[in-house]
Amino acid sequence: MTYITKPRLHHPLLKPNGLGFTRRDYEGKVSTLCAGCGHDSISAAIIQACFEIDLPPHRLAKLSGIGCSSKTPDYFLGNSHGFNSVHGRMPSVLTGANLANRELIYLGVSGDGDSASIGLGQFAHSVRRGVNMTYIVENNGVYGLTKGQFSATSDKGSKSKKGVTNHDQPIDLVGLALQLGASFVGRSFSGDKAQLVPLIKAAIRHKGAAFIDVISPCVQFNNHAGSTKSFDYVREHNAAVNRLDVILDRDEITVDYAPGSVELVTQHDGSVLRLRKLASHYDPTDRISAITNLQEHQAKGEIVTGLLYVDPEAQDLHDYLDTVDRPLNQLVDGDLTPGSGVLGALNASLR
Amino acid sequence: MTYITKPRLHHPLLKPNGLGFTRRDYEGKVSTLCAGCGHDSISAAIIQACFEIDLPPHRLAKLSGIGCSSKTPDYFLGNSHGFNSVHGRMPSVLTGANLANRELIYLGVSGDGDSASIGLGQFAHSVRRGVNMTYIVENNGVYGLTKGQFSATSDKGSKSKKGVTNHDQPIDLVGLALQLGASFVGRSFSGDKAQLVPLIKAAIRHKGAAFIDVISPCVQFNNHAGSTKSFDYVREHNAAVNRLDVILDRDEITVDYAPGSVELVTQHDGSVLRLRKLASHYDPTDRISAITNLQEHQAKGEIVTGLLYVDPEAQDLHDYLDTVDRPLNQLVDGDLTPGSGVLGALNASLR
Amino acid sequence: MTALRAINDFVVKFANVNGSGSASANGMFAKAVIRLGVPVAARNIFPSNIQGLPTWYEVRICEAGWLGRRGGVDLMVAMNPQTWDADVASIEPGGYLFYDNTKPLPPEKFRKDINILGVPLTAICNAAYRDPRQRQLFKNIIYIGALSYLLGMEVEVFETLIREQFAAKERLIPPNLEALHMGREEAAKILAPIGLQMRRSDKVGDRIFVEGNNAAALGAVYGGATVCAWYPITPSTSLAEAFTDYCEKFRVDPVSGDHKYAIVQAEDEIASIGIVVGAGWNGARSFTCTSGPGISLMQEFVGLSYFAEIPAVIFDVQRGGPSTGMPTRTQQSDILSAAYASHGDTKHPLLLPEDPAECFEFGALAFDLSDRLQTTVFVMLDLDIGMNEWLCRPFQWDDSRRLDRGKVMTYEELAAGKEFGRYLDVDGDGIPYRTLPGTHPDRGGYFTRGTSRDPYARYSEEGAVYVANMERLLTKFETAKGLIPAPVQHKAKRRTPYGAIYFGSTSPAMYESLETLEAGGIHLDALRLRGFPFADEVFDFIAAHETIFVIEQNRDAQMRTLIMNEGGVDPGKLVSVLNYDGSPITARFITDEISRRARDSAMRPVPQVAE
Amino acid sequence: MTALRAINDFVVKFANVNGSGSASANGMFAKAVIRLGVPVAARNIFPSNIQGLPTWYEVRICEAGWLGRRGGVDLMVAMNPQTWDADVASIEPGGYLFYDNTKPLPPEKFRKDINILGVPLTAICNAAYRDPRQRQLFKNIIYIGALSYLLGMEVEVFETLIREQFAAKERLIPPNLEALHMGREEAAKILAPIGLQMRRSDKVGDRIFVEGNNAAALGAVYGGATVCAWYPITPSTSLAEAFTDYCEKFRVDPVSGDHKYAIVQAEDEIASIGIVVGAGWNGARSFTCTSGPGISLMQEFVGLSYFAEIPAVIFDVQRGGPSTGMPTRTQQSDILSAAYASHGDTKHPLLLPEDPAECFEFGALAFDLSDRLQTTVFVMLDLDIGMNEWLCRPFQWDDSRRLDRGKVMTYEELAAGKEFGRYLDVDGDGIPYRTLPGTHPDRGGYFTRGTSRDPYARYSEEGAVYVANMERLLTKFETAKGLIPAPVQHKAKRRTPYGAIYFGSTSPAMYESLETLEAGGIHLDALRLRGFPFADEVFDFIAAHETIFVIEQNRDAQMRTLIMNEGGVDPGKLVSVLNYDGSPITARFITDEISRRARDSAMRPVPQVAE
Ligand SMILES: Cc1ncc(C[n+]2csc(CCOP(=O)(O)OP(=O)(O)O)c2C)c(N)n1
Ligand SMILES: Cc1ncc(C[n+]2csc(CCOP(=O)(O)OP(=O)(O)O)c2C)c(N)n1
Ligand code: SF4
Ligand code: SF4
Ligand SMILES: [Mg+2]
Ligand SMILES: [Mg+2]
Repeated sequence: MTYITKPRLHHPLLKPNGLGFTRRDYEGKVSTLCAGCGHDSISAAIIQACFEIDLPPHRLAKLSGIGCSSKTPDYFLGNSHGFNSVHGRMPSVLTGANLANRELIYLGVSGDGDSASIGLGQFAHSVRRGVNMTYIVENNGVYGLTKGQFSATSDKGSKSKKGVTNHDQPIDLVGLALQLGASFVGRSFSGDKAQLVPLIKAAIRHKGAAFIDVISPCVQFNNHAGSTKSFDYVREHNAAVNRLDVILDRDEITVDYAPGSVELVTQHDGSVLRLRKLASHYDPTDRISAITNLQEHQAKGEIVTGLLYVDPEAQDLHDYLDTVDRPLNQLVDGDLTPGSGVLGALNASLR
Repeated sequence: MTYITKPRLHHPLLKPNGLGFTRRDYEGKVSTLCAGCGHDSISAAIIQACFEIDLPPHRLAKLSGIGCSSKTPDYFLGNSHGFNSVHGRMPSVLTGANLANRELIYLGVSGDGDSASIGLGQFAHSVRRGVNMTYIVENNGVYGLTKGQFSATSDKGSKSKKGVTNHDQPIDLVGLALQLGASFVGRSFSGDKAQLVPLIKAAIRHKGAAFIDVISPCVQFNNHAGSTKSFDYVREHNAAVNRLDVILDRDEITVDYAPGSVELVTQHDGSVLRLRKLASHYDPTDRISAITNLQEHQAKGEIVTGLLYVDPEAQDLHDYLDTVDRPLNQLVDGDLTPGSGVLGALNASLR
Repeated sequence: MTALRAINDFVVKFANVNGSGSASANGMFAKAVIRLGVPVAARNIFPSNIQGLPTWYEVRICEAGWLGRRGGVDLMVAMNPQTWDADVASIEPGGYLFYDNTKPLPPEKFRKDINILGVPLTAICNAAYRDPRQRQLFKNIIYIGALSYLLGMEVEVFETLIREQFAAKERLIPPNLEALHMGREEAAKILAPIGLQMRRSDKVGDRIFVEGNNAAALGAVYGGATVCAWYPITPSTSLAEAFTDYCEKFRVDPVSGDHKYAIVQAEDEIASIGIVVGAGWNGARSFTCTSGPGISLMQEFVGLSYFAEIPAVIFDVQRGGPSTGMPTRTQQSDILSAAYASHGDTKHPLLLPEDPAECFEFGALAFDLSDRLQTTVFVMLDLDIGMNEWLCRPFQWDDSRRLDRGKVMTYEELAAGKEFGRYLDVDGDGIPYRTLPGTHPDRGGYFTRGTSRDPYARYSEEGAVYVANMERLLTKFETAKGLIPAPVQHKAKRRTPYGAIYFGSTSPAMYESLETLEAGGIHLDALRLRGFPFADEVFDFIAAHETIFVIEQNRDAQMRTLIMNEGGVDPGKLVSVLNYDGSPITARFITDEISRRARDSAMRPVPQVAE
Repeated sequence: MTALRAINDFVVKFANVNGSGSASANGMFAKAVIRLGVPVAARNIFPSNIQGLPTWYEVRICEAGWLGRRGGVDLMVAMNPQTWDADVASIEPGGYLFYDNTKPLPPEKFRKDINILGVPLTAICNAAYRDPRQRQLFKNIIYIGALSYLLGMEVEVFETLIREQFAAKERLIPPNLEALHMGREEAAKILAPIGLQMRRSDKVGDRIFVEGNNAAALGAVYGGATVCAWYPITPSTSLAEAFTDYCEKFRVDPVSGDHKYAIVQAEDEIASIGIVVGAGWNGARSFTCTSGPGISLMQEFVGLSYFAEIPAVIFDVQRGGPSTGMPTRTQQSDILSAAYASHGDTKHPLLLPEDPAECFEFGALAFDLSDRLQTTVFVMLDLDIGMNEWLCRPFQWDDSRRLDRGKVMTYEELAAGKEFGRYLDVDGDGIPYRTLPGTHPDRGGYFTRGTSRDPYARYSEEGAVYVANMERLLTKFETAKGLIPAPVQHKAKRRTPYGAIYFGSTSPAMYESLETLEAGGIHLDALRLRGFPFADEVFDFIAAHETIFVIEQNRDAQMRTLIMNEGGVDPGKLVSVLNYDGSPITARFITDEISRRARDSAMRPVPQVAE
């Protein structure tokens, strides 16, 4: 068992953020995952990100499916409402929650089995609808909770702990998200907090469907040689395209940067994404080249990470549906019930 | 009602093929679809293709989901077994049928609602498993049988017959099939028999997961101005990358072709695909550039058609599973039941 | 040969080809009957297909007001060559056959014992119109015109209907009026009014003519539904479409154009119910509508809603099952899969509307109940109620009525330190309080799951904790009994040991049958179920009778199963009367079945006693 | 303070931390008991989690041969600090507490009325090993060694077990033997053998110790299953994994290495059952295994299998429902959702194995039945049978037995012009002939669909055609009654008006309870259900008794519902005894429940009469 609340994990615990919350206020129950599980590091990164962007904890709703990964929302943001729904269906539940109250922030946490196997359809359709959410897949290439079977993201040729080889083509959720029109797509590694935390911050501040694939090794069942989701393998094949900082408001930007080296993207809500290029000429606002780049590196067995694509102008499902600003769950009788007045004419039209 | 069997539709009806079958032998029941429905043209193309490759009709099994498109297997190959299963689940049923008897040819017929909406997950997973099949989606961008709602392949911004605009990102099954590792990917148009028939022939002769997206206008609900799946729209935006001929065995090839203009691809079973390039430098054996090319034309609102990708060396699910050559449904007691002999040792090991 | 003679009491059946545009013309005919003050029951029989296959429209004209199917045909309007033989065969002796005699038909195509009414419709159209589509469309109006003459119906009624129908497309009014009169005049030239005649009456009153799906959709609007997630499936599609139309009418801010609703056509039924559950969890009233196959796919989520206690509403417009079954036929065969939906031990409330008026009322009520009970509530329609226009009492709404949001703890209560345990039974009714996400910074937050947890929503694998929770859910279900609409009893004129239990679209046929049986000396007390769980009245009624006929439109007597199982009723007392061939049950069928059994069991009317 | 004394009749419970590797050591302990010729019942109680949470292993040692849970603990091996207090509290007065006393614990952590057995396990390990993982693993063997001494168990038995277990990894044998002896010697230094002792006996006979999932998987191999499509879910996962192992052992061609089977881990349960249905349609014997949530998701396909008549086998290893419920606890709560799976009117055969031996037999039989009946057959296991090793009679197979492929028309029959109608009831048993794809060039081809069609598989929307088909399906279900394993009756020593009906994993507890009740003067005839639809014997048995107790492991008495509904049984006669807290039912519970009711209803043993 690892204790996310272990003091030494994050210091200084008591320094408050802009809202006066300390990092402790963003923590949750004690994790019951295996010691060293990548998922716990992602929970810690979420806590860190929410703390840094001064998020009122209760204004975020956590939704998940079923799996070790899907258990994690219980281990962060303990004052937020959470919903550990059914296997593979978090995207639809999140979509419904989002429709009911557009003012909250929706964080979907899922696993590779939950999203790429049973949940592939819902993953795809929630993304193409432009649901305003941060969708994180804690991707370990196996079914952890059911003890280590291959999931749909296991690479072809990779070996299970028992030595069985996987023959199915892998599903790359990042590639799909790009094709399906996600307006924010990133990939990271549970072992790289410096890269992961800003990605989560940016995703939360993004308007539209934000997807982050986080490779998160399963120390129990998929961290052996022959696995392409082990700590070692990911470290060796990690090809980061950029380094991201999130600046909450424009004015904070003082220095100018050498042209080309840095790109600034201003999101809908005014937050600025400062991107230091690592792969030269990588343009995270060009969807097609993002797709091509991804395919090319994949062919070389490399794992592309970083902020891969962002459309700062994106719209969301509520824009498409023209829903009122007031959350639907706060509309009252007067807003909803036409009353007896209109029934006379209506009845007449039916005679 | 259109009668596929209308004599004038295909002449000469009585000329037999290599097996002595006439085209009539490949026909089915009278279609009950709307007059002019694109789907009926696809049925006619399937009949034509099977006739031309001398297919013994009963050696092919037809599987489908639910929809106008999924009804069509009743309208061709009347002597073949057919299975009109449940909505969106044809891929799993086909996979099972294929496992039971690897010797037959499996033709899956589906609609865009059937495969891209409810069936997206099964479509994706059957493709990534490399099931040896020809998977045809009769894509009209609407739910025909339920009277014209948008399907997941309806383009963003396209208008319904009632004038409603679609806001969701479209799902391009061709793009997904390419990403998911389909070893044969093509797109065509129900109105272009010359292009469609050879594609179907090649797909049937292909070993592995062969996918063909056929734009097939719904004259009842999606053939109006504002639709991107209407006959007019498709004709205007059709960007064919090549023209295909299928030569059943190598020796038939006599002439040599001017280098570059024509590409010859020999499939696993010896059939040769002769490709006349229409888009210069289009290489149908390069998956990544196929993906890029597709995305670029899509961005321009063009519909890329032709044989978009083929891997002639592809393996199929049975190869991965090392299944015996003899169909599983023909194994007898002796093959299957270990008998009492081995139980002594087994029981002993459990004491 | 005798010719049937009747005034305001006969059945006209239209046989057409699907997609030929006959529907609106036939509908106009039914509406004309209503405008003449005569009750009408009209039903579509259509194929699972878009164009080219046979469809029928059966219009029962009945001054006495019986709205069930009568069975039999007095006047057949035979417009479909494919089904000619069967259509002609179905006419009652002495009945009438109306057809297009442009092409002469051989004598063996007719019957000696019926009256033949030939009008050269095609010839008339070809002479009048050039465009084939026009020829087809106006042909329908022309035969309506001809019928109006033959049946002695006031032409003004049709003229008004045409003007109303094309109010939006003015230019279409003259040609339609023209076609109408053309039909009347041509018929008058060659035929005389027949033995079936219509007279203006006053038996309709203020009733409206509307589809149950449309009424249920309006109910959802009045019930405060703001989120609708659905997936097309016959016969439920028109419910979501009607909800869309009503929302555009009543829920769009006139100034800003903002929508006070969100409708999502999901990718399938699992996503539909998932969206509904997510919205319900977050405090919006939400629903989906579907039919059998969707109910099968929604099982897992319904179980989650039961166990995690999340409000949801499902309109199940039942069709012929199992599997794809008969998508365009009616049945009441999802009772068990709805009431006991999902694996494990579960029970769910059902509402059972008998007509569109109740579809509206229960459609609204369902949302109060699901919020109050924090669980899925099913509204069980069927194709007959849902997709046919029924004559029923007008929509009414009491403006003093308030939406019941159930037990939702507010910011104020939380701030005041009121104790919150998501699954704590504070009131003894088995219903705990819930909070909505985002309510309070550090109170009332909880983690929802479908796995076992304690009253404070903390994960637990303790057997005792699990059992206590499951027992509380039974207490909650007991509470539900008091909230579900009570059954309606119809007492026989005489004291009788016999009872009948029925529900839903069976009502009109049942009412008619009860009267016929009574006339035949068979007296039955009748009880109409309006929901599940069953109120005690249901079991009192059963206890008060020796034999109870349970009338259902399914094969396996599913409602009988539910009654036996929930009430510990001796199956021996419950005699099934089952119609499940996909066409709506008729009074004739019920009457025959009960009379037959009456004879067998020597069931006698009990001599009247002073009570 | 008294110390419990018993020979070959006591309960040892191990409290460990999940993932600490204790499972194999504890298993070795149970196996040692068996090697000593003493019957054992061992059950894991584990969390829905991979590492760090509490798990228990309960070993009932019982010379008398009762294999149900007894309840209570005589010797607690307390290795988990998290659960110390509850574990200590659960020990019977006079019982024993074995623990690691390396770190001293305050006196209030103990009880006065139990015997404390402290061994400094950690200290011993730290002294002996450096590597932490080793320390952890060998600690388990060390406490087994200590126990073997305390309980007077022959060390040779353990030595042999260690040699067998590590036969593959020879080098591990010496260190394990070392650890074993270390434990014995250290214990001997500080403690004396306790009041609970083991003596070699001969009560095990040729029985084997195996998990039901493993046995069912072997049954599937013997039953000729060639296609398995599955999706991981506790507690069914190990069934698919065992099938894989057995196929690698028995179905791989030694020469070519070809596999005479195909196993696909599908993307979900809908795909799993879809693959099974596709394979069944094409003539391969295929199955899936799942648990509650999967059963909910498979509803639509099961309805298709029922209506289109396609063979399929589903092993449902039941767990605590509803929803995610208690994934690692046992229940019999999917009875209704399996028997009546899917919307519309449907019924499906169920097989109800009582132990691993029957899991093997029914696992094989299910495939003959599904081919013969052309429908889905459910084999209903539960977590208790499926994931625990049970002592049961050895696997047996009659080599003269042939797989029954049911009615499949051959090429020869078709060529000979034998009439073929896919849904034609030629034999009057309701079972039609089918053909397999590719059989004959121009005969026997047909189009399968879930929509209504005529006996020749031609699409039809005719009500009469639909009804005839649905009636035939009922005839087929009647035929099934004769094929399902008959119930097994256990007559009381005396004539009695009382009966008991039970099934599945309840058996061992039931047998024990019957004897206890009898000793207490309460006589019951008992009937064990082995399948559904119910044979007439079931209803004869009910008719022959006044009151029948129905013992189930679910809340809503689902089997009772099935019995009432299918047999028209008066619910008043069926008294429910329900255990559903997730832990296997105990003889004590059954005995108490029945005795209590016996007292209430003044249920008396009937004086013996000459029969
Ligand atoms: C409908 C359903 N099917 C199967 C399961 C069993 N199950 C629980 S978690 C899981 C897979 C989890 O894998 P993943 O999403 O990758 O999460 P991880 O444990 O690897 O983090 C499965 C199959 C279930 N709970 N529900
Ligand atoms: C589980 C389920 N949901 C919904 C339906 C209703 N339904 C029948 S066909 C169809 C859509 C068909 O669309 P598509 O696959 O595009 O076929 P098309 O008719 O356009 O050729 C739907 C939603 C169904 N039969 N089953
Ligand atoms: S099993 Fe794997 S994924 Fe699950 S908690 Fe352990 S390490 Fe993490
Ligand atoms: S509705 Fe559309 S898809 Fe269906 S048959 Fe008619 S034209 Fe074809
Ligand atoms: Mg995983
Ligand atoms: Mg379509």
